[in-house]
Amino acid sequence: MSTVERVPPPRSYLEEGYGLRSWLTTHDHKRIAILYALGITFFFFLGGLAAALVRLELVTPAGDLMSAETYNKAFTFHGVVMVWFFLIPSIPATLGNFLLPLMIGARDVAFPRLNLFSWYLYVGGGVFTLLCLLLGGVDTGWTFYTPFSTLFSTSHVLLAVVGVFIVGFSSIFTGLNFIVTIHTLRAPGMTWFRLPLFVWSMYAVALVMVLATPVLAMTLSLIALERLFGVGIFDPALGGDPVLFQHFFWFYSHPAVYIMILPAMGVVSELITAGARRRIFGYRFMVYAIIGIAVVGFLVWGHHMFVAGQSMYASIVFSILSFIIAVPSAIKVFNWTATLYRGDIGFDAPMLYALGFVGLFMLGGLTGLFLAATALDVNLTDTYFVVAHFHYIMVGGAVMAYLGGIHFWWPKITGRMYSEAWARFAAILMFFGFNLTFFPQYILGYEGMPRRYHEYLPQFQVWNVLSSAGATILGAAYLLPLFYLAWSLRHGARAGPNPWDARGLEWQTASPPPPHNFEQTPTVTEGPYAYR
Amino acid sequence: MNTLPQASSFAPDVDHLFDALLLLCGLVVVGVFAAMIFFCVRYRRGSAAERMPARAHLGVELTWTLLPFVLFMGIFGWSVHLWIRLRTPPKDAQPIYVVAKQWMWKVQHPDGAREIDTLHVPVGRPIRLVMTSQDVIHSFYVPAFRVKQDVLPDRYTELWFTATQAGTFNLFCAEFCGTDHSRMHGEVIVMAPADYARWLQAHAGIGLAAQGERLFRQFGCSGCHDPQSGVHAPDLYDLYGHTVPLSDGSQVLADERYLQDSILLPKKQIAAGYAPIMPSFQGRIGAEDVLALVAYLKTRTHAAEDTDEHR
Amino acid sequence: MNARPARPQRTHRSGPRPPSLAGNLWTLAALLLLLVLSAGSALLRLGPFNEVANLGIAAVKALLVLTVFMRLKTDNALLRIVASTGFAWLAVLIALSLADVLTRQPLLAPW
Amino acid sequence: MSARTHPVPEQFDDPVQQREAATLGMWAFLATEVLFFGVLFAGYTLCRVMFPEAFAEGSRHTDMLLGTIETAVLLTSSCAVALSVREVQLGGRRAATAMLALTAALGIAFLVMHGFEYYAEYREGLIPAIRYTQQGVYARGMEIFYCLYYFITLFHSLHVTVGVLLLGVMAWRTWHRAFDQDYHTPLELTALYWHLVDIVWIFVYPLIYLVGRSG
Repeated sequence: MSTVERVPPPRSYLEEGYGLRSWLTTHDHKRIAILYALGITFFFFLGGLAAALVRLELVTPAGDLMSAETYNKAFTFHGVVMVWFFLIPSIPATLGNFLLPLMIGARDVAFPRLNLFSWYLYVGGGVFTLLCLLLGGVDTGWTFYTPFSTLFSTSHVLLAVVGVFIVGFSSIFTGLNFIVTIHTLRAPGMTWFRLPLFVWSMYAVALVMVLATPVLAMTLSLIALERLFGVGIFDPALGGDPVLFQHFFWFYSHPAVYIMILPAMGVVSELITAGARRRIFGYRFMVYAIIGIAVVGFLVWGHHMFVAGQSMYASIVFSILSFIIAVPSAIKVFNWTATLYRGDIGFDAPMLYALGFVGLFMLGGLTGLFLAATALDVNLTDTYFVVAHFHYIMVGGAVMAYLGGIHFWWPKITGRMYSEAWARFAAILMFFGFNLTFFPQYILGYEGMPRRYHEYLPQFQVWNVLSSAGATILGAAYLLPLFYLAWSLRHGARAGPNPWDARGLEWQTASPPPPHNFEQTPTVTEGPYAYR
Repeated sequence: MNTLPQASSFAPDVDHLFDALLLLCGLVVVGVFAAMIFFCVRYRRGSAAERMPARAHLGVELTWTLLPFVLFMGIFGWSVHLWIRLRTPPKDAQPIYVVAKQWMWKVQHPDGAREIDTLHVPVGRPIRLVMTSQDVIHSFYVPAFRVKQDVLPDRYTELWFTATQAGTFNLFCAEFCGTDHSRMHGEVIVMAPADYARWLQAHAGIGLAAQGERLFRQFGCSGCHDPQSGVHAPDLYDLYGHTVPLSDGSQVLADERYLQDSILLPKKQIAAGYAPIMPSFQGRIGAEDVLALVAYLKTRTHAAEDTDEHR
Repeated sequence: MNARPARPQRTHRSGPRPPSLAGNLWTLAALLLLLVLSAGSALLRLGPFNEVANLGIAAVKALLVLTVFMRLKTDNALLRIVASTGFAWLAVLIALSLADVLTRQPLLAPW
Repeated sequence: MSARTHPVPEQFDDPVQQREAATLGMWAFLATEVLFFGVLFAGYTLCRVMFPEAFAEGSRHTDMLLGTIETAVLLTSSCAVALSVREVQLGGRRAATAMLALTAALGIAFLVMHGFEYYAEYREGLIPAIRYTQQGVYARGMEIFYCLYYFITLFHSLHVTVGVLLLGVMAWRTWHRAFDQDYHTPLELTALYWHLVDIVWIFVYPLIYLVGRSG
């Protein structure tokens, strides 16, 4: 990461200091974003490795690669790591941290020290999770359902729970920081309806993080206490209710899905407008949709529990709310499509990622309707249909958007351009690899293959083999950016301040930006996306 | 693409809803993809297409907000209609008792037949499964019937269906329940009513009540509750269906719940004139055994012995 | 360091004006009175109204602390929104999970 | 560092913006605290719906007199900390320090009284998993009540402890002239935190101590 030979007028944030110490004690939101990016990349590939093991095991119906116990630990580890150590912090903690102050014309986030502390919490939580893995892992599934997790599992549930508990605080503090930053540090003229949609999505996400994460943290503490003392409110032997745990867990974990997908929607709005050189279609509706999703997202958690012993009437309420939340999601897809109309569309890598996102998100979102319909959910829940559905949203959606965003802002972050040809190739490969991996799982689920199965009936093998083959391609496609992006750090062409000729405030400063972002605090005079 | 048999009375209805939703979603996907591809080609950078600025239009926005909303509500209504049917067993449904444990399904037919990992049912008769778990949460899932229900510890959940076609269908545990979760599968064997009757006759083990009688001695209940016993404990003969005066002055009808509670939580309701000395059997006695004991106590009445309903 | 403030430097005594001493003390008196009322009403046999009285009094006490001691009455309106959001979300959690528990139909063993 | 020379961190334009950010951040944090405790209260509500009599019975085993005194102590301390902020704003350093010390002392008194309660419950055998000797019909439901009781009160006591430490620091800093009319945000935030601890207890009191007292 040396850009020593260049002598730019302002020193960039990367040149502020080179030693490890200068990084580990930095208060600069941009450096903290890069620290997060390193952690997240590490956990992404670690979680990916677990997924690879799972897919490899599932090539044959018999459980011949590993024992049932190891398999259970592999998918649990995959879930825990991917959800809490990759997906939830991915866009907010890296792109959000880096871009939020830049996009609103601020010098930093409101609480820079708290920001660094959040990163240390993230690392601390990660250490516990790795410790849990090294000592033998945990086999409860990422959902920690009671009473299995409290009274029956003999694996290291406590360590995993502590890891997730700690990382939860990282996300609370990040959210808190974002809310305060957006409220208090906007540049002059940056009114609420001039905020880029990415900033709006960060605001919505921060809201969800701050209001939902404490519920998870407390629920996990209850699990830990129940495991330690053998009594508690989820304990059926006392007449306690394991379904209560599911209520609390999903009160967090359903909104958590929106923590993953809302930032992705924000990123994609930026990418599509820049790629199509057009104003976003229906800006205000997009804003309302973001807020609507964040708020209504809190009211739908019970759709995870239609067959869990929840009352029939409560299920009906949760079902209708789940249908309602599909409306703002639909609005977003239609508006993105309409933004392309009469555009001037270039197909640079970020745009390919964004278009891929829209397609995959739509497939994932629409299959969500099947699961929101109570009568269909009875058959489909806890099968591979659900697995396919949420991977379409979280991997097809969130990861595509994350990578698209990384490519789009790479010149801003590093000051270098990557190889466009490789980047386009990776995006296309990823799209096809993804569909080959997960589309067969819809069919598997419809045919009745339950999830979390180590062994399965021979009739399901064809689709499983296809899925595993797709996973191989997908794995390769995920590894590619690692190489060409790393290569670009040294050998990439230098990027100007605004290589995409984009309109956001972040493009008005140098690439990479100086430590305090702007030479002069900008004054904003018009709305975002001033293309045409 | 449907290779899954439609073996219950719900299956065709669920599939209709599925197909309708699939069609609707398919139309949306095709529409949006077509529009995206069309725009991407026509307005690609450097093409000669017209690019006058297009304004967002409130009417357009409202159309694609309200139209999906109305369609979604339609699907919701349809689904709820079916859902209520799925969740409301008919009064005449035949109950069968299912106990799940790591990692097997234990089935108990009312007349004594017991089986493990298989469930025999007749064609055309509504069956109501009443299920509980001895340890963690399991889920009873028969894809061919389109039914699934979680099975919870210390609580009963129910599930009903009417099988419409003879054959053998897969039964899975759908809720992750520990190491051998994926091996916790079984079969539902649907038989013609006559075959089913023959099967029942061949397998009718000792009835529940008879098991209960054995357990009554095995758990030492008879030590106190026999009339000859030296302990001052209520004689349980002719208890079921009668009112019992309690020590707090109130009265209670000795129904199934009372009997079950008296075994598991003996101090909850103390019969008048007796000391609260009976130990709780909570945790010391399996769910099926409680049922057997209750069934046995129900036979120890004049009425039951007269009509000889029990086995 | 880059360009310092774009806005004119504002100086003022930060924070809302402090409430009067008497206001604080009267609030404390009211809180203690409500506490006595709460304890007293709990000892009366009021049926379901015991619960209503207990929780109602608690809510009034909490509101007093929020508005006077925590100065929501005079401070920024945004803070009132933030404060109520926390409680509103909690209400959602309790209400919707209660919706399940209250409408469950307990099942007995079949025999 | 004297309050007069307190520098504004570089991300802020001026002290007003800094204070706005700090209080907004604190209130957002308090909202998360509400939900932290909220889970326990939600658990309480649902379990109480399932076991109404057992909860009433469990509540009758708590010490209502001590609970009431504890509530009064916390309410008074809340007023004291509010007055200390007021004194700082009016320039009364000595009175402000005294008020803070009083608040911390009341907090400690609360903890001590609660310690006595715990000890009495230990002797009575009311502590699930450690010493629980209750028998009878409601034993199981009461065990759930007491689980919740300990989760809630221990978590609350943890907050009180943190609060007392913070108050001590604030008293020390106030005495050493760290705050004045213009700059006293840390003190204000500590006070907000302490008030929230008080609000939580306001709800704990009827839910734990006052159930089924009339019956």
